[in-house]
Amino acid sequence: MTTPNDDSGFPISHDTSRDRVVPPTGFTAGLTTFTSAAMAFLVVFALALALAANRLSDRWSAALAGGATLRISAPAEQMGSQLAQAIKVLKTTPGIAEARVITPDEQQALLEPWFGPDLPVDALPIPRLIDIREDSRGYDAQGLRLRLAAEVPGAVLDDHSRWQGPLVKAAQRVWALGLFAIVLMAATSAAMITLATRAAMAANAQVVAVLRLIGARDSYIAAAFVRRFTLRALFGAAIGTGVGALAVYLLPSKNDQAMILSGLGFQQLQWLWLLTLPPIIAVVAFFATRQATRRELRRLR
Amino acid sequence: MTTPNDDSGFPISHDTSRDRVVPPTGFTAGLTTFTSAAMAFLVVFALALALAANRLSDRWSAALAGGATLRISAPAEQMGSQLAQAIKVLKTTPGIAEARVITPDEQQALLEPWFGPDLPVDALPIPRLIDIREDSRGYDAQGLRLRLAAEVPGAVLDDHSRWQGPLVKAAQRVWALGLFAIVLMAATSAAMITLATRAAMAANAQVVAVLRLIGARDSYIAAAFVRRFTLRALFGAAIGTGVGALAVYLLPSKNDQAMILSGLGFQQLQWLWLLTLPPIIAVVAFFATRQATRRELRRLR
Amino acid sequence: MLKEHGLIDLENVAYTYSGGELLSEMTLSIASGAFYFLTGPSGSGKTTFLKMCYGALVPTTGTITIFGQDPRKMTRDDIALTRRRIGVVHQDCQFLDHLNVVDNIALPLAAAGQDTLADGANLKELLNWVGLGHRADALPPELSGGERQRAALARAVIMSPDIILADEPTGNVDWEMSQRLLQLLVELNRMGKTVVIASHDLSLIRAAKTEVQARVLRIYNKRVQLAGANL
Amino acid sequence: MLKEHGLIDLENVAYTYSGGELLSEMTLSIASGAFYFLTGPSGSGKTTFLKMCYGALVPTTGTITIFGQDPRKMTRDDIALTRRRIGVVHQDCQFLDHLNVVDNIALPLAAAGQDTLADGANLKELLNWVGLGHRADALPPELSGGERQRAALARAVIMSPDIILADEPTGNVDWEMSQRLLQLLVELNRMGKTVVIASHDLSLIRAAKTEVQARVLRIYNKRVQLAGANL
Ligand SMILES: Nc1ncnc2c1ncn2[C@@H]1O[C@H](COP(=O)(O)OP(=O)(O)OP(=O)(O)O)[C@@H](O)[C@H]1O
Ligand SMILES: Nc1ncnc2c1ncn2[C@@H]1O[C@H](COP(=O)(O)OP(=O)(O)OP(=O)(O)O)[C@@H](O)[C@H]1O
Ligand SMILES: [Mg+2]
Ligand SMILES: [Mg+2]
Repeated sequence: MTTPNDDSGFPISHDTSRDRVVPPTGFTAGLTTFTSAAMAFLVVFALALALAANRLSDRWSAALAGGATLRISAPAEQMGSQLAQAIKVLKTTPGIAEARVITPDEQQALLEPWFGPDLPVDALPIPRLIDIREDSRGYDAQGLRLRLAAEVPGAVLDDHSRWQGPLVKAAQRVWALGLFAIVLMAATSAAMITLATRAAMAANAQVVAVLRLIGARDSYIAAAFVRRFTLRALFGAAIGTGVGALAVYLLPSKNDQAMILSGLGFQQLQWLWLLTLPPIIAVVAFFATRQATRRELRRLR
Repeated sequence: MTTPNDDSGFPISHDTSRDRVVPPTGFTAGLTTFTSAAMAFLVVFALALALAANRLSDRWSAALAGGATLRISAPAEQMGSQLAQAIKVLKTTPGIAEARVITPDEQQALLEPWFGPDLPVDALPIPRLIDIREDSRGYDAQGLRLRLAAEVPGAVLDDHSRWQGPLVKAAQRVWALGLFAIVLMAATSAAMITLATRAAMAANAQVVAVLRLIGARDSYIAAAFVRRFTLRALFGAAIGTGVGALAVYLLPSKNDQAMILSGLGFQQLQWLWLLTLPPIIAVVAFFATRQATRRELRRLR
Repeated sequence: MLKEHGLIDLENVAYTYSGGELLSEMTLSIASGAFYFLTGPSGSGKTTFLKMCYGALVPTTGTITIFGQDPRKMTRDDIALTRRRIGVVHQDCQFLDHLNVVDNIALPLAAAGQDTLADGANLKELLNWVGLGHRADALPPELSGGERQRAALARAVIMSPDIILADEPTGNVDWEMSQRLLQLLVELNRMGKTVVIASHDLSLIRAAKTEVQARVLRIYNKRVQLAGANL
Repeated sequence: MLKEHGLIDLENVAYTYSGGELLSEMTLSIASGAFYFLTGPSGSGKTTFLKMCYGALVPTTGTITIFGQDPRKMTRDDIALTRRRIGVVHQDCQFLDHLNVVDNIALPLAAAGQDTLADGANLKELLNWVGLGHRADALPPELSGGERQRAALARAVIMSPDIILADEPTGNVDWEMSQRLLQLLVELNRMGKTVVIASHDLSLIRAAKTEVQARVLRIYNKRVQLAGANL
């Protein structure tokens, strides 16, 4: 990793002597580094939260997958034909990926919490269920109901998403909030790096004055500051990301029941996303400082 | 609200001429104000998230309240006596607040999704259910099972929390994460305000040198800087809190299905909590700057 | 056009700070190759005059022409390029406090994109001339007042500029050293450089008159006048 | 003890910067009520000597006693209190750039917790003395070099200190003004204040000799010597 005082390796300018004109130390330097680090750290957490929420909403969505149940109540002798008829209807309904009759055994298992294991499902005039999975297009529930009413009189369509949807919505909202927090922090980072640059420029007004006096062009002065600050932001972001990643990794949430919020954390390739953070923050810093430097140079005319 | 350039009203020192020795403007000033504002803004959001999660976990906990169901399968003629016997057992079990036999009508409603509205509950040999609410102490499920096995042979205890618990846990984790984020941001704010102060002190090294030269004591110099920076942090925090509160208020999440995450937002008195944010940040800033100033004064000897 | 006029021409120039008019009706020309002293009481406007000459201030009214160009019509890059032809010694000499004396003196070369090392020999000579050979590695805040002034003079001449504008370059140095610095400027003048020295030190001016054909500009009552032989 | 010795006593004092020994074997005493000039070539250590006198530097070896106290044994608060009895004119005069001239000059009063307004009349008089009456509301960066030096002198004397240490207080002002400033210091000396002026301006020193019984300290070859009547 490039350290902020190390002039090598960052490809903004090959003229490494150039940013020597900006004092290498000082607290505005530390400030930029720290700001980037803190922001990167927080972004890592927001990202972890957002990804966890996204995973959750994905899982729930998949579990429901527009899931629905068709319930058929019919006299025992008609049950077979009605089931077959219903399956036929469902198979020809656009948007339905799969329709499967739930076996008596499965039905027994589903009902067990309510009736205990001894319920004679076969002997009872209880309805049979057909599990429906829709495909990505989704199906027209209203149209299906009308068709069923005509062709399978004993069928009632029960749409799970009616009551499970809010769960997915909630997870999606956490995901959206996470993204919102990330955007917010990126904006905050940019603003802070801008302010830190301007603070540094103001603190280095003498440097600017001296450089102007000896005939340095604005582009020369600006490049020195921009390079220095971009490097600092990159360095800080790398540290913040590293520490954040470590903290997320160490967070004791793995062995928890993974059912609802499967723990903060990144999975496999998601860790690689983190590698993009420092460069992104450095790019933000680059534009923020360039903007700040130009404005400050106009002001310090 | 006190503005950072306004010398009145903040009760750190009555000598208002004192902090005039610190330059009133400059970007380190803006930096402190902005840092406080940004942090207050983020804390408001984290607080909103945490409170929403807390509300959620409260609601779920309450809804479950160690909720459990006792299922009694018995021949129709024994059902009445077994129900009465079970209620008697439950009434004498420590930790159970309420035990209520679910009426056939309710049971019909519960089963409707599975069997449709036409199920003749009364006519079927289906079990009856008793709804159990535990009190704050909680009951000993294992002990209860043993007693029931002895006294009510047809009873099966079904403990909801077994499968609903993780939901509550998830909500609690969001709450904990929110608190963690707040602590993190408070620490970050403190660190940034410290750095901003030190940057300002370094940028104002000449001010310190002049004041030393003319015989100002360290306490005089420090007080000027601390006062100035505390005011700036207070001002920034007030702005950030205000903007954050407005943003939360305007967030379009109210009319949503309130079932899972009842929307970010504060309820009634919780809004008042926000009023404590600016003073808290100002206090943090006060100690951070005092610490920073003392160190910087030692350094600039 | 450059032939007919001087390096820097002022036409009816006036300068007004917020406080009030400081300089007015100045019409004069800094002739190429000449040696000028600029004198006048403290607060009369010597520094202000020099700042106009290197484009740091623009006249409130009237026109100043620097190397044939009007600074009002120049871009900032143009001004930067012009400054490379002007060596300036500021009254409160400013340096980059984190670079050592050599690097500070060589800074104009670096900013112009020229190789510092090629002039290494000259640099050493120059340092010895201003009596800073032994302080080459010191940082500016470690220099004494007079040492700073000498370093500023060295920096002003390193680019071999066409004109040297020095604001009180000997205010903080002893008599002997001031004679030596004067000698350096006189030699540069003999090489064809134009020199303008703002100074209130009449004995320095008198001493210079024995060495070089110096013209004395005097700011008096808001006007700049060419003082006669009598001082 | 204070009776027997001077205001400031040096005993076998040496000072060494990282570069090497600058001053050594200095044993002398600044007598109360006396008027001193401190002279020597640029870079000889005049500023360093004065800095030791007001406790900004402590000797590398030897002992300095300021008002009977050893700065090495003083707390920072003690040093602050001592500074109120010493008026210092820095060579590169430093001000608070955001406060106007009056406020800057009155700053020592504010820092000492004294009421600024009570001395209003004196303040005006003092400003006129140093020729800054018309620049009272200006900010320090708007002052000319000489004006800054005069403002620094005014600030040094406003607390009516026991001793005034002035480092090149006339480096940037014209002859007339330097005579006037000298006059101010001479008058303060007649009121019993001790005055030490570091200057390389021999003509100033000669002029002063006609007004006051001045002693000339000369830094030469790392030592401080009392120069004879011949200068
Ligand atoms: N930025 C400014 N704003 C307002 N007034 C200024 C500004 N700069 C200089 N002045 C005033 O203009 C006058 C001339 O200043 P200048 O620095 O040109 O004088 P000078 O001749 O160089 O004096 P010195 O010999 O003391 O350096 C002074 O009275 C000064 O206070
Ligand atoms: N902080 C420092 N570190 C190292 N060397 C220093 C430091 N301060 C001063 N010096 C050196 O000590 C020597 C004496 O400095 P000093 O400022 O005391 O000289 P001076 O007599 O005041 O000179 P002048 O008349 O030019 O102001 C100089 O050569 C200077 O470079
Ligand atoms: Mg001047
Ligand atoms: Mg000196």
